[in-house]
Amino acid sequence: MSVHVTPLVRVQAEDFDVGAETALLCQGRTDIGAIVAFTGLCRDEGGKLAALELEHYPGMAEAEISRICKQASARWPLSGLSVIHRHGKICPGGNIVLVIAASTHRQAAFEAASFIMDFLKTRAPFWKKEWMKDGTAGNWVDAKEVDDMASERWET
Amino acid sequence: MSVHVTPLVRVQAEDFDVGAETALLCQGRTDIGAIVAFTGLCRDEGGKLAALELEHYPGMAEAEISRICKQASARWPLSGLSVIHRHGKICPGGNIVLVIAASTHRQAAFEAASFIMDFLKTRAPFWKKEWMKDGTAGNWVDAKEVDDMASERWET
Amino acid sequence: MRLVYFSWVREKIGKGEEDVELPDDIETVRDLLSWMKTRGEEYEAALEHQDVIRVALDMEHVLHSEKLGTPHEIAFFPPMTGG
Amino acid sequence: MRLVYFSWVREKIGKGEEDVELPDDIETVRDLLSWMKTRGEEYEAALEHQDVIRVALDMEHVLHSEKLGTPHEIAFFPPMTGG
Repeated sequence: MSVHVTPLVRVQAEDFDVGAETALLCQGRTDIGAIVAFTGLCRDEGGKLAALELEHYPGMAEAEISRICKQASARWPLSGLSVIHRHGKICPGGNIVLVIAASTHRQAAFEAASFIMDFLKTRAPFWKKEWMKDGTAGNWVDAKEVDDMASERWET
Repeated sequence: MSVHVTPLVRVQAEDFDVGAETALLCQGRTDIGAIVAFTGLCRDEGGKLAALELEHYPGMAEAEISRICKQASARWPLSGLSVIHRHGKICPGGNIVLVIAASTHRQAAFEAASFIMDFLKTRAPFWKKEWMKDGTAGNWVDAKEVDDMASERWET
Repeated sequence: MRLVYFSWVREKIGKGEEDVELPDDIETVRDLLSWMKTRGEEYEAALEHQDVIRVALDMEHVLHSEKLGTPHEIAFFPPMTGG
Repeated sequence: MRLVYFSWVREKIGKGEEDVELPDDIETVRDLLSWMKTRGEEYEAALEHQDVIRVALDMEHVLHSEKLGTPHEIAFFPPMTGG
């Protein structure tokens, strides 16, 4: 039941379009029954945030995302997989990350997308710095214990 | 933590665009952190299927989807919710259903979209008839026990 | 009373809707289904496996044990296969 | 050996990368971290909470107990906050 997919992995400053990326993944396919597209966006933190600045480790970011995709492909029968992670300054309302998982059945697509997001949070070398509207120098966002717990739940 | 959202519910013959619907849901918002868009597509069943014909109960289809959305909104803190279900003849590779759930946090968006899909399958008055490539008259698709089980898991 | 049918229930009965006068002694949805089956062999065939038939009163799902009440529209259909 | 730094590790050390000759007696990643902290107060400040510092050898995460080996590039950074 293991389907070999070549995940599309991109780390870029440019924005992405969920519609175009979904279309790309499905192009000419008639065997896909379910697509789950997760988009992570920059929140304004109650109006206080001016922008998030995303630093990344070029090369390792792509490599680590590819490793996470490989684990997901081994675990669920996927027909397609795309992950795009942005870096640089992103304003509230802007896109940060896109994960698209396609499968014959919906449960695999939901679980794979959720799994990839959990591991992106805890394994992919990206760091967020907050720039506030009041001009104060940005603080680096702390890693969340809840994210570690989210990735640990897949170990059972 | 209950956020009041007015779900967008549409039952239509026309196709939809996940990018446009996502943009519509986020328009002018800076408080959304996570969007999960589920697309259900028509599979070709190993090349044998010519088309699916979706019959629905006009009026009740919209009402039942709205009831499911209301339950999801009561259960998870959602910032936005869109459900579009198509009817009529749909060819392999074509879109059938779109569920978009937006929230501050990703877990709520994932769970709400998955919950809505499970209940759409077992509660929304739609019926699929298969039209085969060899010209044989379509059979009505049987309801799946696995779908009943999927919706029952939310009762715990 | 307006009755509406969908999917193979509609196909077996041979129509999508009709207006019908119901007998006075029907109390529950189950009574209604039993009476419907006496209306002709197409109804008997459509509603043969009575347990799988879903019924909606004014566009809301109900159990067969439910009181019928006085709905405007009653729908009969097989288990749903949308989504 | 190429060393690269990210996020507040980079800011505290005051540079993003450097080429460094490592002493011969470093066996594990933990040994490396201990030696790094002796290289000046900016390194001491950056790597003070040694347990939270993540290390990657040639772009792969490793535990502090891992043997250092002979990587081309060693990266030091705080816990990741992407996604």
